[in-house]
Amino acid sequence: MAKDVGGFPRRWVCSVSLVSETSVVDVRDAVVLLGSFPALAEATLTIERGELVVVQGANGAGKTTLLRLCAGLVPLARGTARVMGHDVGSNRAAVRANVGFLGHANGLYADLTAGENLSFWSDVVGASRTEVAAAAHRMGLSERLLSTQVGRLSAGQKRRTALAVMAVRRATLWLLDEPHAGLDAPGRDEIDTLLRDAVAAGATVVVASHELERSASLATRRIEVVGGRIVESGGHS
Amino acid sequence: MAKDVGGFPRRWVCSVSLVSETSVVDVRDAVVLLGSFPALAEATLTIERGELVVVQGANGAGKTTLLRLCAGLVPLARGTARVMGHDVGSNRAAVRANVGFLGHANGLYADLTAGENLSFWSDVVGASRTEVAAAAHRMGLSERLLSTQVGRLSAGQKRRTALAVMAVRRATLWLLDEPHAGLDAPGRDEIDTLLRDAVAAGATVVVASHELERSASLATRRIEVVGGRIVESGGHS
Amino acid sequence: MSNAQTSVPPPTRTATTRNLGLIAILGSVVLALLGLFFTAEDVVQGSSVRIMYVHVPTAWVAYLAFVFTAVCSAGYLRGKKHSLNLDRLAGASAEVGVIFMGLTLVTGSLWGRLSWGTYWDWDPRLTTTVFLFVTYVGYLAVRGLGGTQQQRAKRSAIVALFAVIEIPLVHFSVLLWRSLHQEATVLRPNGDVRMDGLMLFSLVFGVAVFTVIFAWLVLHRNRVLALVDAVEMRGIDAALAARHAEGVPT
Amino acid sequence: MSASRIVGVARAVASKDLRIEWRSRVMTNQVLPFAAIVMVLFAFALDNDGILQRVAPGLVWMATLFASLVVVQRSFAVESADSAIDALRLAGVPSQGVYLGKVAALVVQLVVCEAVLAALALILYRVNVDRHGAVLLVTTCILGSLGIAALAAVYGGLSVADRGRETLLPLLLLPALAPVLIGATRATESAFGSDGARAAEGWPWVGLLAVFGAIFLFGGTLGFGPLTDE
Amino acid sequence: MSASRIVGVARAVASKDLRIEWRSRVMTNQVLPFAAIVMVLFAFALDNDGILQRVAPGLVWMATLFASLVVVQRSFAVESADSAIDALRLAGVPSQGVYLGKVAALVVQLVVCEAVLAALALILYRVNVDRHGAVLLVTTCILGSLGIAALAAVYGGLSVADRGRETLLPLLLLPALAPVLIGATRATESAFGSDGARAAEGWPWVGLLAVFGAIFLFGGTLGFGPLTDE
Ligand code: HEM
Ligand SMILES: Nc1ncnc2c1ncn2[C@@H]1O[C@H](COP(=O)(O)OP(=O)(O)OP(=O)(O)O)[C@@H](O)[C@H]1O
Ligand SMILES: Nc1ncnc2c1ncn2[C@@H]1O[C@H](COP(=O)(O)OP(=O)(O)OP(=O)(O)O)[C@@H](O)[C@H]1O
Ligand SMILES: [Mg+2]
Ligand SMILES: [Mg+2]
Repeated sequence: MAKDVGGFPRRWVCSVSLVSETSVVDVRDAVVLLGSFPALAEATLTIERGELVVVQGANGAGKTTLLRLCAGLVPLARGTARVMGHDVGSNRAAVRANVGFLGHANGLYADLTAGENLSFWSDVVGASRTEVAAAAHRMGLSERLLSTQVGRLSAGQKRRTALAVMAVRRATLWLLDEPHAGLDAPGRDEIDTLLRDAVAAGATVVVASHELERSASLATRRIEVVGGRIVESGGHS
Repeated sequence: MAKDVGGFPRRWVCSVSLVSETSVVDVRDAVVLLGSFPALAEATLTIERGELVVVQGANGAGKTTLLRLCAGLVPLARGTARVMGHDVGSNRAAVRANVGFLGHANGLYADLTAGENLSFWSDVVGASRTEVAAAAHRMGLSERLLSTQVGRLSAGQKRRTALAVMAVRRATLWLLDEPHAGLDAPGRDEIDTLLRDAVAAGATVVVASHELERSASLATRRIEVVGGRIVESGGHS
Repeated sequence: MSNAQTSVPPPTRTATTRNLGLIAILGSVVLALLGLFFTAEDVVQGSSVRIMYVHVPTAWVAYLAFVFTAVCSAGYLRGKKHSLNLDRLAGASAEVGVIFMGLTLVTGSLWGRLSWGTYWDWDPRLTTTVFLFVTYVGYLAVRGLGGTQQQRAKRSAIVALFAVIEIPLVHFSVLLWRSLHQEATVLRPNGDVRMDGLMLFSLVFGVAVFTVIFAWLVLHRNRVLALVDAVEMRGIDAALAARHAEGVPT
Repeated sequence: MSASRIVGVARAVASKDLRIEWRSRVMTNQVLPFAAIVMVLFAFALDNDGILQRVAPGLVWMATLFASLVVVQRSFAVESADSAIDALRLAGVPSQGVYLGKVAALVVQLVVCEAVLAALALILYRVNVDRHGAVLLVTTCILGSLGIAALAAVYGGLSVADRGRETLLPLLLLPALAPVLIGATRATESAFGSDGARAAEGWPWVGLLAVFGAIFLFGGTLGFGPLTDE
Repeated sequence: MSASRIVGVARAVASKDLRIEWRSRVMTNQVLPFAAIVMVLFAFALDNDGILQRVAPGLVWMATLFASLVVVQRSFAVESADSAIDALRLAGVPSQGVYLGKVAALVVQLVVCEAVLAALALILYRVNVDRHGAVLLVTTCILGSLGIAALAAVYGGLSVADRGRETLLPLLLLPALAPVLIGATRATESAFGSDGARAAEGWPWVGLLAVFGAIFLFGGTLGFGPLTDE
């Protein structure tokens, strides 16, 4: 039977090992056009398995676009991008199946309750009820909140629900866009723990964040996006 | 001619002085129901003119609801609430005319460019072109961004536009819900300056925030919302 | 502010309401006797004309109810203290009005089946009736939107004022509809029904009886609505306690 | 609130709404094609006898009603999408200005829609309109749109205030608009000469439309503020 | 991707969509009242001669088309509102599952809508349907809905991918659905016995609907993934 590592099911670790020979993210001279604007302009970046990379940069620098590229959500105009060994241009399905992504938006259905949202997403990714309950508990979603429509929750409660959905997903590469925004102090700490646990279980995590102090303690590596390029890349801490 | 105080037109100061005898915010045992849920449960709070109050509290504690109450956006189920001397229950129009509010949402039209949004709102509140240009410059909105549709801007750029709209407004009471969320480090500093300037010009500022370190340095007073009540109210720093 | 207005309402077990109820019951019995036994059959329509003693009064009393709703709503809006009781009266009256209008539709259809051989015909007045019915269903939906009681009152009062101006507008425009063009298609014998004295009396009596029933229903419904509001206010106390407990660390 | 301020706000709101419509093309890409296809399909279905000319006015106004539902919903969805409605409420602007601006933008869009539909009807259904009829038609379109827009904006404002409430709009709006629809259809029939009606017969209906428009606009100007002010 | 996984995803998506519809009542409160009022007003406008019975089938399907536009737009608006579509794309689920789930939910909603409309037509327009006609009617409704839903879901998916693209939907969908609409109307005419048509005459049209449904469903299953996958 699968034994858990740091609270995470063993199978995550297994699926990671299949592609462990190559870098998890390998982006070279990538150009991504939004409309006609090059949100990423020849960005180059490599991320190895087990890293917890924090992406920083000014507003509009291209952090979100970088994450979306890694998730296979935006098309590549030039350059190459390989994620977990799969080409993002040609084999998106394979990339997406192993990526967990939380953007600025929460990706929840406002008309459904938090509980219904959680169980829909867990049905879709095939997670069990116990995993769902554990994730909800971990993100501090009480019974009352789980039975409240998401559209009525407070900003932070929505974010917590989205993070619970994210945790239910068995991703090997976690991409999070400002996960701390809107969360209260205990929530922020909880996320940091969640991410560290994921890394400990063999996942790779990329977090875009504007909170420099917090991310400094979290990251194993920090990179900065400036004008669509990754210009400065700090070494492992 | 009106002389400016700390970069803000003198008329703000004048309009404040008309109601200076009373507290700017005077909320007593206020109950606000959202659906049948008491988001504010007998909250009591007084804020004097010139204060810069930071509101803290767990997710769902009722911070947003408190701000919306002060803005006259949610009805009072019980208790009393006076803002700038006007009863929030009976004289909302008077309250609203002097309040600037920035919620979790930005209140922008996604189909219009940032510039069009700014000039619409300035037309509506009757601000001049120069004020608009100054606010846009202050929030770092370049010509390119001003002519980009808001729906295409990055999260932080949207927030900057919303803050520029806010700055254009001649409010005597500023209510901001997590203004720092989504902004990069220089943007955060810029907001802090903006708010301090507003206070220096005679306005009163209430900010809900989860960033404890940052708000500690910003606030003249900090209060905490717990379970719909204001339970702990630190003295002036 | 609104606390005082939602304290437990006065009981309906007063002499007036009890007498009203008695009159309503007795009146109904008399009306049934008049309608079913004492009045004559119609020359053309036979016994089916007896539906008239329910059909016409319900229609007229429904109009009355809607007008009453509007009057109460205007009173609510004009009044300084924004009496929730007026708002509840308006709501109760509209509810009863919708029921009566529904009865008009049902009895009319049944009557139509007997006299025209069909349940429905595209007569202007029938269409008017449907529009009015839907309008006040919409009004009741607005009442159910939620929010505080004062919010509900204000919103629905304004909608009621819009709705009531629709009564003459809908009524006359639809009547004009045919009169400008062909008029022969109107099947219904409007003024053509020859009424003998007793029939006329029964009709007027029916209207009176249904008006009393209306008043009686509105009084009771008003009290029930007041109780519902009061219960809602009590529910707040429990909710407040639960909310306060949230702050206590577990 | 001074009248000039109200006009200023109304102008800002109307031009903003029209600019958004211009950008998003909901009307041109969404409403008109549907309306057009309905007219074409009817033309196919009821070709042979004179039915078409008889149905044409009704179709034009039915399509306008549909358009008004879509457009008004969109007009207020735009306000609620990113909570701009809160900002509007807080701008300290007279609600009359917002209301009149919304109505003006709606009227413009509806008149455009009707112009296209009427032209379609003329072509597809081979309707002939003389000069008198044309004047009648234009007047009808403007007054009809005004009546629809004046009421739609009020109820649109009511339905925007809260999530999930927008589904109330048709329930409130449709029965109330029925008389406008009937009046406008009748006037258009006269203008089209359907069923042998003459243009002169249409003017009483136009008068009715004017009355509707005036009443709704007056009521709306008074009622919009309190209704949207939550 | 295994077939059982596809079915599982389809079921999850369909039940989610239906639950959202149940909560928000867009269909019941928004589409049906409009369709109903259209039918009532038509009845009112075209009362005297036999036109009504002739137009009834066309009206039913026109209203269904309208409903399908609203419903499919809503079905994908729900996905794009808070970027749930991104999450769906990233869930590593087979796009066929998502597509079939969407189609299933659409079919259910459309069939409900048609049932109501047909019932209305029967009552309001005094149409008589015999047993054979009833069977024909039910088959037509199901197959017609299937055809509409299968195509609407593809284009809906395409239109959701980017802001502002949703207005493209009617433009794409309406011409493509015209044949379905005509087939369904003809079959319904036979079922209603409009214009002296007999029920037996309707079955060839039903065959046509079946062919359309099959083609669209097949094409959609293959094409939905690539089309929505940005
Ligand atoms: C569904 C079918 C019907 C509906 C919805 C309906 C509705 C109404 C309404 C609303 C009124 C009050 C009108 C007013 O005073 O403004 C009324 C009155 C009346 N109805 Fe009906 N009706 C229906 C069928 C019939 C039938 C079948 C008959 C007789 C053959 C009938 C006979 C009358 C008479 C005699 C009056 C009172 C006289 C008057 O018109 O002022 N109705 N009906
Ligand atoms: N269609 C477009 N036309 C012009 N510019 C665009 C378009 N779409 C996106 N952009 C620009 O592309 C950039 C997108 O950057 P991205 O969203 O990745 O920034 P980010 O680093 O995540 O910023 P933030 O910190 O604000 O979230 C922004 O500068 C935005 O203005
Ligand atoms: N219709 C409703 N039914 C039940 N609960 C509701 C409803 N609407 C709001 N709530 C609850 O009311 C509270 C709203 O709090 P509010 O939005 O003021 O929180 P907040 O302090 O701003 O939180 P955050 O830090 O997450 O922004 C939340 O707990 C929310 O779950
Ligand atoms: Mg970003
Ligand atoms: Mg909040």
